[in-house]
Amino acid sequence: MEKGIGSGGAFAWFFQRISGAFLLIALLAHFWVLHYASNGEVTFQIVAQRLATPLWKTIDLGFLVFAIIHGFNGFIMVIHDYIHSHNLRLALVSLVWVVGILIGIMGMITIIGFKVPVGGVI
Amino acid sequence: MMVHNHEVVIIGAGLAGTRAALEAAKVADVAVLSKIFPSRSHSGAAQGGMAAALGNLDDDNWEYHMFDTVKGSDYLGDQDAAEILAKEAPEVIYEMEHMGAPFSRTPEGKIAQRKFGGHTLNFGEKPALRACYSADYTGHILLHTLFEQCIKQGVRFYSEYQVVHLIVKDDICRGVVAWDIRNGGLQVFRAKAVMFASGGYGRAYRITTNAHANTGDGLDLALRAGLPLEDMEFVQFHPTGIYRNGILMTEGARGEGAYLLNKDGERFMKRYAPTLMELAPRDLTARAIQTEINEGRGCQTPEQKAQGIPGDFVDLDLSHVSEAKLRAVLPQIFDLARNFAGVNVAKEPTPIQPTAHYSMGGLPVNVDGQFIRDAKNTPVRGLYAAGECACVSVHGANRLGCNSTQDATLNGRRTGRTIARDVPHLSWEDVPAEDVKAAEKDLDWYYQANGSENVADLRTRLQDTMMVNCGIYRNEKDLKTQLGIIKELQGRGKKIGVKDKSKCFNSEVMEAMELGHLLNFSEVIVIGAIERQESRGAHARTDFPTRDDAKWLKHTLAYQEPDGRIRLDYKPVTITRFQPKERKY
Amino acid sequence: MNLTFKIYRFNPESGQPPHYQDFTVDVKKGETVLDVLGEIKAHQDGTLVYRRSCRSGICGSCAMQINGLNKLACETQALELQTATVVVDPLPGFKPIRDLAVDLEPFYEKLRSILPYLINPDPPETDKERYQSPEDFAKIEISISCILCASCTSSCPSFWADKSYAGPAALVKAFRYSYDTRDAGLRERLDMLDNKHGLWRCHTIMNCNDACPKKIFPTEGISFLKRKVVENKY
Amino acid sequence: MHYKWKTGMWAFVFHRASGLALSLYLLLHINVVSSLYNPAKFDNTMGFLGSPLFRILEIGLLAAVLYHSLNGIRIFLIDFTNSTRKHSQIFWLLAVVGLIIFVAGAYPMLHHAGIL
Repeated sequence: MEKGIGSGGAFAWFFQRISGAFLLIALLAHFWVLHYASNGEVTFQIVAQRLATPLWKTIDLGFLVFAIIHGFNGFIMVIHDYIHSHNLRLALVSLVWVVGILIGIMGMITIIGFKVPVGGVI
Repeated sequence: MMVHNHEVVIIGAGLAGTRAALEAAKVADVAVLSKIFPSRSHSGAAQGGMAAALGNLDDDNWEYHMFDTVKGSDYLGDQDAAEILAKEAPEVIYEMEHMGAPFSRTPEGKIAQRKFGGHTLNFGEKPALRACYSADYTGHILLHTLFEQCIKQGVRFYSEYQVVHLIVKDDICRGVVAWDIRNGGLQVFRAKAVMFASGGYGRAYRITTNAHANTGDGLDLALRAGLPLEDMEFVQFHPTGIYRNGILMTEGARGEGAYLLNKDGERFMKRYAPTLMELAPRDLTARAIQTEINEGRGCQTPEQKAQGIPGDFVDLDLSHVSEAKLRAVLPQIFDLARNFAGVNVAKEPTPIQPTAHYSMGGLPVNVDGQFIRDAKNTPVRGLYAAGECACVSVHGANRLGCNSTQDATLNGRRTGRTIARDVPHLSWEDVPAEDVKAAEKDLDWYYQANGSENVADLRTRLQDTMMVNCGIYRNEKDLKTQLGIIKELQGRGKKIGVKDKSKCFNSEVMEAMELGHLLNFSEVIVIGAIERQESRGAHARTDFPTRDDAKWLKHTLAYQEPDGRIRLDYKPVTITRFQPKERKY
Repeated sequence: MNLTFKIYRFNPESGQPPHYQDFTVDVKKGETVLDVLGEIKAHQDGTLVYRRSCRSGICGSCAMQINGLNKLACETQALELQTATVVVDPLPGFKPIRDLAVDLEPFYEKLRSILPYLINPDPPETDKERYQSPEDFAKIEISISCILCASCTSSCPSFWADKSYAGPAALVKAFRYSYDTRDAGLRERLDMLDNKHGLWRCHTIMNCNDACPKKIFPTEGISFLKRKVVENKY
Repeated sequence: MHYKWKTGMWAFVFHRASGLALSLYLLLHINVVSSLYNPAKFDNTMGFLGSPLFRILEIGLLAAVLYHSLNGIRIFLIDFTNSTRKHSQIFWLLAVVGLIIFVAGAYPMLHHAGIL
């Protein structure tokens, strides 16, 4: 059998399912906090309150990383399904990786770099 | 014209062809030609089992198997061949198992075995558990296992190649001319050894278990090349074909306990075979069913009942067997009965009628698979055959159930080994130009056929009349009528029209060629049947109802003279251990 | 009952593009689509091309697309389709050769690539079978009934998109041997199948399960193999 | 090609479509949230996104998330619990569950948006 780009696909397949399960739980929490525990309004104050605690920082960080990899892994699977030119596939997969990493860094900076502004959260 | 050189050319990719290819390919360059894809071969339709005296579930031994085979053959089988079959069968089964064939198992993990018609313990005492099986698709798993082994060994297949001409000159076979169905071109396959494994001729009949492809092409190719056919008048009717289309309901159903019932709900087999009942051999059972129908005890469809027409089928009843067991051991017949008879076998009986099934006759070969050209057993150099197209003759006048898968595999293996042994001593021979020209001329004839006769209509007419006049029961008057009909059809066959002129996948030309074959060898069946004035095995003459060993304990050999006339000759039967005696079950 | 059969026609020699041709046939109860095709070929148009052999659902020759689904023509009762017009197409995803016959060479190529035979370096005893319990036989029983009709592979959207994808039929065969207790080739086969054109192109779309005339449920076997690869690796 | 679409095919295509949509949403979402370094800007953006139009789009987001999650559960069951033969029943069962959650979720969202 002809081999595709990279070897295997077992990890991608397995990770997609495991991360999916994790995301489902994280998402439930996310939604709950966002729309029901908070009366539906998203203001700096509410978000900042949450992000200030180390526990939420960790949860959000995990959420971010898994969501990005899960989503972009999905993208790559679609590319493997439909794109068969070796070069084009390489280019597209690389593009997805680059965008994924950039957006991931952006998100991490936001979460990790977040400090409670001077004056504290009221 | 494209010329291929392969040391060995095998025609047909069923059990015999693929098994032989595996042996021959160990030492020689082998090509297998098949008019359909290898995995489509009709061996795959065998359902019930493959006979071998393994004794996994009872005290079986090969002598019982040999005796049953000889008795089943109505003593027309050659006993040297039957002895080889019975002795080597266990080895062949183990070999298939080692290749990976998935057999059903006994609780301790051995190959499971079931009862089959005519197979007994201790020379006829009681039914033997002798048929090794895999649910009810035994042929299918054997065929696929061998096909996969051929893939492993890198056997070269030419799929969708129809052989149109056998090249034999000076008693040496030099190869074949084949028609590439996909592209329409003729190609020469030059070979040191040619082997036929091209299957049977059930398609000469209207109600048949056989595939559309089983038109006996290989037999007719040999006949046209001036070579003989043996015992063609012996055509086996399987007792249980689905009513009206003849699709096989395995004998394994009766092996698992099915009853045969007439319209009064009576298990009528008690009047024909009190000891073995439904497990009597096929010829006897088929005649019993036909007799019930002929004497007005056949079951009726609602329409027949309403109109007061006598019924023309009987019931195969499995409703007393538990559904769980049926699902486990006979899964396929659920689908067959549902799709082709609209019946749930676990709850209601399936309407069945006898159906043309197996060709005992065929290309005469010796026990090593070498083609023999006369009553003195003179081999033709470089020509071999095995499987249903061949007549060794193991099955004589009537084959026992599940002996055919064994015959095809075992004699395929033997023939493959003979070829492997012979090939180093065979030389490349020239292909005469006139053979190639003849093949071209034949093919052109089909492409230019612009007459008014319809191929399908001629075929249907042949099949219908063969059924009526040369079926289970025969008599001189009907047979002579049939001979007249065949002559008439052969005449009309020269005036057929073929509309399709394409090179690419021209199945209309293909069907016209097949019709030519059917008409040609059907004449041999009928002439052999007219001459044989006795009843033996599958050949039941109402005007000569008894077996006549003094005059007819011999094989028929049929030749086609250059003027087209059929000439018959006879050959003695090999008798070693068992002297002919009356056949009772 | 008169039914219209709308049949896909294509002959590369005619220079015409593929098109549909309508045939009207008087269909009786009990007649299959294959019977109808035979009737059309016999009495309406001898040039109609389709493959057929056993006509009892065991050889796999007559797989084709009937009213949008892959089926064996010989097992399909024409009246049970319950449509006045029956649309008959060749198997999708393969190159048409002529009319309803398609080029199946790529299909067999996939089969050959997955080592479809028993792999066991230990020579067995010559005069007896390898033992296998009825339960172990039952595990592979459904997969051994595959007739290689190509209905499943041809119904698979992943195969339509990626012609190098092994496809359900080949994967079922890989399952059949890998789960045979007599076989020792699991690792070898899994290495082969853990591949961008192997197991991971299966997205459990389930068309193959509906198409299989033997009700094998290829996805089940494929899921087994996927889990086995993951187990072996992580 | 006009192959008949059955449950598995619809499930697959919607899963792909919702997955791709969610990936794109994720890009946007991270972009928006990254304005957290500036409280005023963040509240400004949030205010803009809190308009009824975006509230309604958000209901679409809810649908996509729900579908992708529930069908994800179905895929998980198929892959890890041999549920191939029941895939279609699972689909319809989850569809009912999904619909209930959707209504339960969409109502307060619309309510907050002042639409209901």
